[in-house]
Amino acid sequence: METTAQILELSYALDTFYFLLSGALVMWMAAGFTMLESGMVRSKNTVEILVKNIGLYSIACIMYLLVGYNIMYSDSASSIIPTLSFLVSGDNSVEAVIAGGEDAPYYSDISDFFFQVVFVATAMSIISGAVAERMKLWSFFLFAVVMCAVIYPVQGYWSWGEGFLDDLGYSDYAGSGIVHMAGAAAALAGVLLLGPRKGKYGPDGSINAIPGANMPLATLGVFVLWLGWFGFNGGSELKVSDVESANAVAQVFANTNIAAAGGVVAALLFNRLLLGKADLTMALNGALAGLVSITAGPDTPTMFQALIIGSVGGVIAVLSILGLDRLRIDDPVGAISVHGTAGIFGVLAVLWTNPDATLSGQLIGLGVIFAWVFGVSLAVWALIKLAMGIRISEEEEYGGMDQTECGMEAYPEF
Amino acid sequence: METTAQILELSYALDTFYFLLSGALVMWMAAGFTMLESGMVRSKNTVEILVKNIGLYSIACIMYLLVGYNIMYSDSASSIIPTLSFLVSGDNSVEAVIAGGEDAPYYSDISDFFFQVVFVATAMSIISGAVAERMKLWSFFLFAVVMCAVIYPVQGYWSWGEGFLDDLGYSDYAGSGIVHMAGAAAALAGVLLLGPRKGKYGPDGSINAIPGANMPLATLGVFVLWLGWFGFNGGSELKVSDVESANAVAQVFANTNIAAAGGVVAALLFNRLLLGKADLTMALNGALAGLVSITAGPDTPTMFQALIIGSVGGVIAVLSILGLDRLRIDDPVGAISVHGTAGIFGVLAVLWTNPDATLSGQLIGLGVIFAWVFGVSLAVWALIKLAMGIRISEEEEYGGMDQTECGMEAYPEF
Amino acid sequence: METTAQILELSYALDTFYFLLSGALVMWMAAGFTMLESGMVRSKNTVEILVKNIGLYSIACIMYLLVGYNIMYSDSASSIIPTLSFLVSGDNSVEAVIAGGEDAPYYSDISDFFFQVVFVATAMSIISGAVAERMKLWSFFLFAVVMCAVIYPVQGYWSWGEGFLDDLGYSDYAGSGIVHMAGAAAALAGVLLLGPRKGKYGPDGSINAIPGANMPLATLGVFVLWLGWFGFNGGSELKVSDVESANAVAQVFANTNIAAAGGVVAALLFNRLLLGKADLTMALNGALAGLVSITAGPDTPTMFQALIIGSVGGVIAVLSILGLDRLRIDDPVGAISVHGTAGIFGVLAVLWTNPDATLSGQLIGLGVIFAWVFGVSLAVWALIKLAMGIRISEEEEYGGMDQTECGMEAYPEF
Amino acid sequence: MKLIIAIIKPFKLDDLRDALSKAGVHGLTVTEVKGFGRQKGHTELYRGAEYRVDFLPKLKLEIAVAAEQVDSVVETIQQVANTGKIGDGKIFVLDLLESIRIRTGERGSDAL
Amino acid sequence: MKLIIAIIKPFKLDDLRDALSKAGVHGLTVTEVKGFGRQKGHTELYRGAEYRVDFLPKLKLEIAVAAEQVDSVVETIQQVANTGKIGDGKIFVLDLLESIRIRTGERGSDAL
Amino acid sequence: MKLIIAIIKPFKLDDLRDALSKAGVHGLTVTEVKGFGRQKGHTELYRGAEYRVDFLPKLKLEIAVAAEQVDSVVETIQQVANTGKIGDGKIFVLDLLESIRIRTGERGSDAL
Ligand SMILES: Nc1ncnc2c1ncn2[C@@H]1O[C@H](COP(=O)(O)OP(=O)(O)O)[C@@H](O)[C@H]1O
Ligand SMILES: Nc1ncnc2c1ncn2[C@@H]1O[C@H](COP(=O)(O)OP(=O)(O)O)[C@@H](O)[C@H]1O
Ligand SMILES: Nc1ncnc2c1ncn2[C@@H]1O[C@H](COP(=O)(O)OP(=O)(O)O)[C@@H](O)[C@H]1O
Repeated sequence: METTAQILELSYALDTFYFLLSGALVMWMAAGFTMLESGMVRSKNTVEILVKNIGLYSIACIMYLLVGYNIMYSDSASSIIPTLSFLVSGDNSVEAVIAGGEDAPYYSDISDFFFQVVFVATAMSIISGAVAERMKLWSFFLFAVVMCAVIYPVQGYWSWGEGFLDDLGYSDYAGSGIVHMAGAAAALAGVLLLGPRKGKYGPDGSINAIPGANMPLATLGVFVLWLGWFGFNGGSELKVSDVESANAVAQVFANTNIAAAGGVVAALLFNRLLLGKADLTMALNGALAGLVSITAGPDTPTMFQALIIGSVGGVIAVLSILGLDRLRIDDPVGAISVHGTAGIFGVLAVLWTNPDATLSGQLIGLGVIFAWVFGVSLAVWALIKLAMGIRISEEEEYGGMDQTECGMEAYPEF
Repeated sequence: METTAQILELSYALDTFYFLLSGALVMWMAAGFTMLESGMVRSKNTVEILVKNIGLYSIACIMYLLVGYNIMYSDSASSIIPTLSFLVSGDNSVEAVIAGGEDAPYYSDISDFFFQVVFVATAMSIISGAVAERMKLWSFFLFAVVMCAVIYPVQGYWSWGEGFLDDLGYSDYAGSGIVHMAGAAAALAGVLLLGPRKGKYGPDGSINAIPGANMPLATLGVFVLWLGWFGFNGGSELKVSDVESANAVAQVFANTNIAAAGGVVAALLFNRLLLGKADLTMALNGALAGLVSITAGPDTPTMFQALIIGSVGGVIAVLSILGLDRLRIDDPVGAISVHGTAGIFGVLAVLWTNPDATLSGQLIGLGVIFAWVFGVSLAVWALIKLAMGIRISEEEEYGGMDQTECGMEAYPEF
Repeated sequence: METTAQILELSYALDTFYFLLSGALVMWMAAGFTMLESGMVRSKNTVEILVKNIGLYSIACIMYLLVGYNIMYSDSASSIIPTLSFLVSGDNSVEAVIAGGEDAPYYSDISDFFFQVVFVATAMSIISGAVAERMKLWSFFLFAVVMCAVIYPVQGYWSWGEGFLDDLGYSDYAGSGIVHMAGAAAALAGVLLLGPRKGKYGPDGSINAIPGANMPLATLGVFVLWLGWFGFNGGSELKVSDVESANAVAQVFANTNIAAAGGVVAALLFNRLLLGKADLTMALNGALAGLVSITAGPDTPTMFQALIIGSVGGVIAVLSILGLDRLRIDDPVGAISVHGTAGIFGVLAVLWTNPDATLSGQLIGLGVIFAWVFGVSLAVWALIKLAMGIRISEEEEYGGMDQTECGMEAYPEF
Repeated sequence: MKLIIAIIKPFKLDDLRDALSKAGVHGLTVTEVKGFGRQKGHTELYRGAEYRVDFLPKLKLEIAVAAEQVDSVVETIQQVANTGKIGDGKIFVLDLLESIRIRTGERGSDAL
Repeated sequence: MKLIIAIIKPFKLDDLRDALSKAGVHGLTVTEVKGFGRQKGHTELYRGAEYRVDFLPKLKLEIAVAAEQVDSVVETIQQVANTGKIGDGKIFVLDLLESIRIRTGERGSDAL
Repeated sequence: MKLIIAIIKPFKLDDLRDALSKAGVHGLTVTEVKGFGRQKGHTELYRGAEYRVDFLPKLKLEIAVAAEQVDSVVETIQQVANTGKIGDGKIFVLDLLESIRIRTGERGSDAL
């Protein structure tokens, strides 16, 4: 009896610890997005993107604590409308844990909050890259408040919070759709209202390159994200403390890694064949697209299947980047392609290896999430535009946002 | 019987592993300080600050192994004067562990050493930022030897080593005072003897900005520190292997995170209201101040309380930075404010949420640690000044330390 | 009975989790090599080295999955010739695990693959630094395919795969020889065929400095590697779930750390005495040399012994760097010295603290691994040279590889 | 021959180069400079301390031309680089005694 | 009109700009340059290999002035930029044929 | 006195400095510039969008010399900086009215 209790306590401790470390790795992804984005913008907008990133992460944590988490995991009777409540506290008692059985908690609730909160931040980070170099700082922060408090949590409730998408069989392991495509949808809405950076598209239809200022930082960012993704996907198994869970987590780690590798190689080769050069930024986007693609179902494929999924994702991202440019949708870091297009692909790729997923479930999930996030975001961006504007003036854009928004330079001596 | 032993072994393994990972995360903070500081100095002093940081970490590890650890955790009869002994080796036997009971070791002694050693390095890292751009490299290294071998361990003995501060009820969970304020006190002593950088303060009382050369690196540094802090605070629970410990560790992770987030948002808003701009470096210092503030007691507050503590810490750091500049105390990275002022606040903030802490205990603790570290440091810096000087010549300062101390440039091509 | 099974499951989970986290830390080393190398080359070759690094990591993962892992851990009857098979999948069943006993699997096979695959990438990363700034991108990638699919796995089979080197008592805990010296041997073969960078050695025998473009990045790279090494060495114990294993892992962490610290301090002091300056790049190489030196046996020394081993390794690396330059072997980042020379020293240093190691075993191991890797690599490089060339044209070298190979600049605005 | 030095706003470079090519200019040399003049700089703020940035980024073009080209080139610059806002820059004309093409040793207008 | 070119030590810029403003100079253009002269450079050391840095960072100021201002401006520069140590730099005076303000098309001293 | 301005390929700097020292030149000032001329640039590619880089890195040397030195200095530059390939650069010679050493106030050729 006491032995059983001790084992239950130990399991609880291991699963909690696993959760916390996974969450810490996902938190680390915030640094990845920051470095990636600060490397891909021009130096005159670098301080601003740094402020935006550390600010949005902080806002995400606060808003999700205040209301978002409760919305997402509310005990609402309705599978569509969650209930509203505030703040999170308290944790499981020893008694509840050692009671054992199906319903006994097997990890700390606070560790669950910690793991969930960093996911919101990820979704929000996706947006900052797409609207970079032209969106007002404080308008962006305002949107972050709404996104993290309401927009993201509501659709999170529908799927992971046991709402109607869950009931309809939508299968999205760690959130290719729920996190990545959702972030991309909000970004797309913002970008459409915002317009492209000045000079990106010529009046004659030409597409101009606006090279990012610091490629090593962008590369570092991708490595950080790659590492963080082990927490993102690995932690989403939600349990590690028995043989089957441990095997599953191992499979997820290995698949996550190989999908990213496939994305890199596929993007590099594809770019080389199509355009003749080994484009670093495409390789970086390829890695991320591989990661996003596998995220909806990293547990069911074999490593070889994961390799294929990641590779296809890498190619899709490259095509999407080229395509969006043709549509004059300006996304300085490729966030919409990497998280949106590859995210959609990822959700559909689940059908290949997971017999439990259904085409209708996946399509409805994608449609609902996109419609909700895109629609509400568009409305919120529009309201903010009305209230305080979302775009900096042409002169500010020319001089750089660092000067006007932050009053300092990123590299004052160079 | 055998089952119990196995469970004890497994617990021991989990706690040891948890310790080691926490320690690795704290080691990673050395990279954070390095990046932060190398981003906040001018490019001509960048190589030197890099050498200083990797050098001080190494010296800290060596000196703490040779004598520091034994001083800090000595079995002295006196609660004031520790005994001296050298080196650390050996570990717990299987028998001792599976004996079980109150006194049985429940994690590896070497893992404890590893976890402790990286804390000294943290304290030392704090100092390098404050004295940057003007202190002689080898004088600094000499101070590092004394700090890590004696100054830090002695006060560590008084509190964490079960010395008289512990007896007096001084409560400082992971070291807002013992590590951060201690580091800041030594830094303050150094800065007072050293004087400000040439050109920082005009003869007419003006305060001149000396912008750091590389803002993305500084931001990266803060993210690294933020991640490392999960090890710093999370590991300080010293145990994870039962439900209560696991819950406590989870609470610590979540509180650490939200305090940092609060620090960022508070510093950003405060700076924006006070000075009109979203100052990145203040946001970065805000994050760190939030982290330092929660460090003295990350286990007792709710997340909302932690948010408040971190936010207040962030504002305090900004005020302290502005205030120290008015006093012509030149601290290029804000280390004294972030670790010292916010550290003091953190120790006092424990009183809010921890009923076991007493005002007198906290005040005496702060007073004793400050008096000891500041006093002895002042003496040591003064001795070094006499013996070999602590400040580079004016010409060297003008040309940059990289040239004279290291003979190379950080960014030779730009 | 059920309790025993639960304990076995929990142990299995802990060991698997430990393996996965160790592997994730080793994956992180890829970022370290990338930053180190991108900081140590000139800015005109920076994009190319970034592509090389993210590409080689990806290729390593893919090739090792396709064939390498099976070669290295094949069930061949011959202790020299492994058998060939493809892909990896499947994992241990719950039954096999809870059967218990000597032969029962105690961690996930897939986690083992994940841990092993990142080691290949490390070996390959070593090479990219040594051939930097002059080798054709796609020739390098072709070599990476062969190295990761065959060259590395075959010698891995001989030692870790229970082949004849294992039988002969070659003792190399985490691979000072098997990984680091092997990588350096392949690098040396490449460098010999490739020749030095234009301008490195004057016709009059002078040795010219070609300073790296970004010292903070190089330093960041070393900190990343240092952190990653806790996974590299710490994970190589292969088990953490009982008291002895946990103690061993703790010892490995502490020794790894102190060896690196010793390497830094020794290299700094040595360089200061020999050449009068505190050369940052030598300190960085010293850290890595300390890490490489302890890697062959981080479990048997006391911390003080580890300190000595690391320090000697640091000095050896400095001497080796100066020596290779005299031999006109141009290695921009010092990879051959740090991983090769210090790797050899590390394998021999095992004799000091590990009574099970024999001089003959260590020498035969070193000889066989070097002969195999160097010989086959030389042949492969030569074949690639014949087929498509390995060196860029003089004009391309002058203009920088970023332009010709990648078509973009690393820092376009500076 | 004359040496024409033009200080312009950076974003005018591409337009100006195209216009000058059309005006028969086959070569020019550009330098990044900082200009101080009537155009006001801006104030930056670093950790609470304000500082003025008085020097603004400009580009300096040096164009060696045959004497008869001077007027048309000056004209072109003045038209294309003009935004009508303060800080548009200056054109200076200096006498050029000799000019040599390093590759061939050609001298005078042939070297341009 | 004359074009005055001054090569100075970088840390003298702010003082000089203030002094020149007082002396009636309303504009000038600054370039970061590397100077080679009697002032010795220093030796750097990278991975054991020494190399001399012979070129020292200097600033080049270009100031177009009316003929009558030349003497006072040269005088000001010589006084303010002077440290008495080797490497203080040079002042060169060239003849300036014409000067045009791009914004307005003004010519001659009016354009300065 | 004359002011010689030379635009050269960057990798020729060290050789040229040595040769000029031998030719009696005691000082010169170097600026990193971008050149546009007959030499073609190259095309870069960023995320699928091509862009031409027309401006090539060059170095500009400014050398003040006494009148009698002009020919030998020009000669030296032309020989040493010559690679025979397009883009080798130009030498321009301007008249120099006055030159002053800031440190001492010396004037004329003594100041060089
Ligand atoms: N006297 C001068 N000598 C050299 N350069 C000058 C002079 N006056 C102005 N400039 C350059 O021209 C630029 C524009 O001058 P400014 O006075 O700001 O506006 P505007 O050209 O509209 O009169 C300055 O930034 C500076 O680079
Ligand atoms: N003949 C010259 N032509 C052009 N610039 C020169 C010449 N001589 C010196 N300079 C510039 O003046 C700077 C200072 O000259 P230097 O000989 O070092 O000291 P000083 O000015 O005290 O004589 C040099 O760094 C260089 O930029
Ligand atoms: N008319 C000009 N005025 C000023 N600089 C020029 C002129 N023509 C060429 N240059 C400079 O000389 C460099 C070389 O010229 P280019 O026409 O490419 O080759 P070449 O010197 O062989 O004729 C250019 O990059 C530019 O910097």
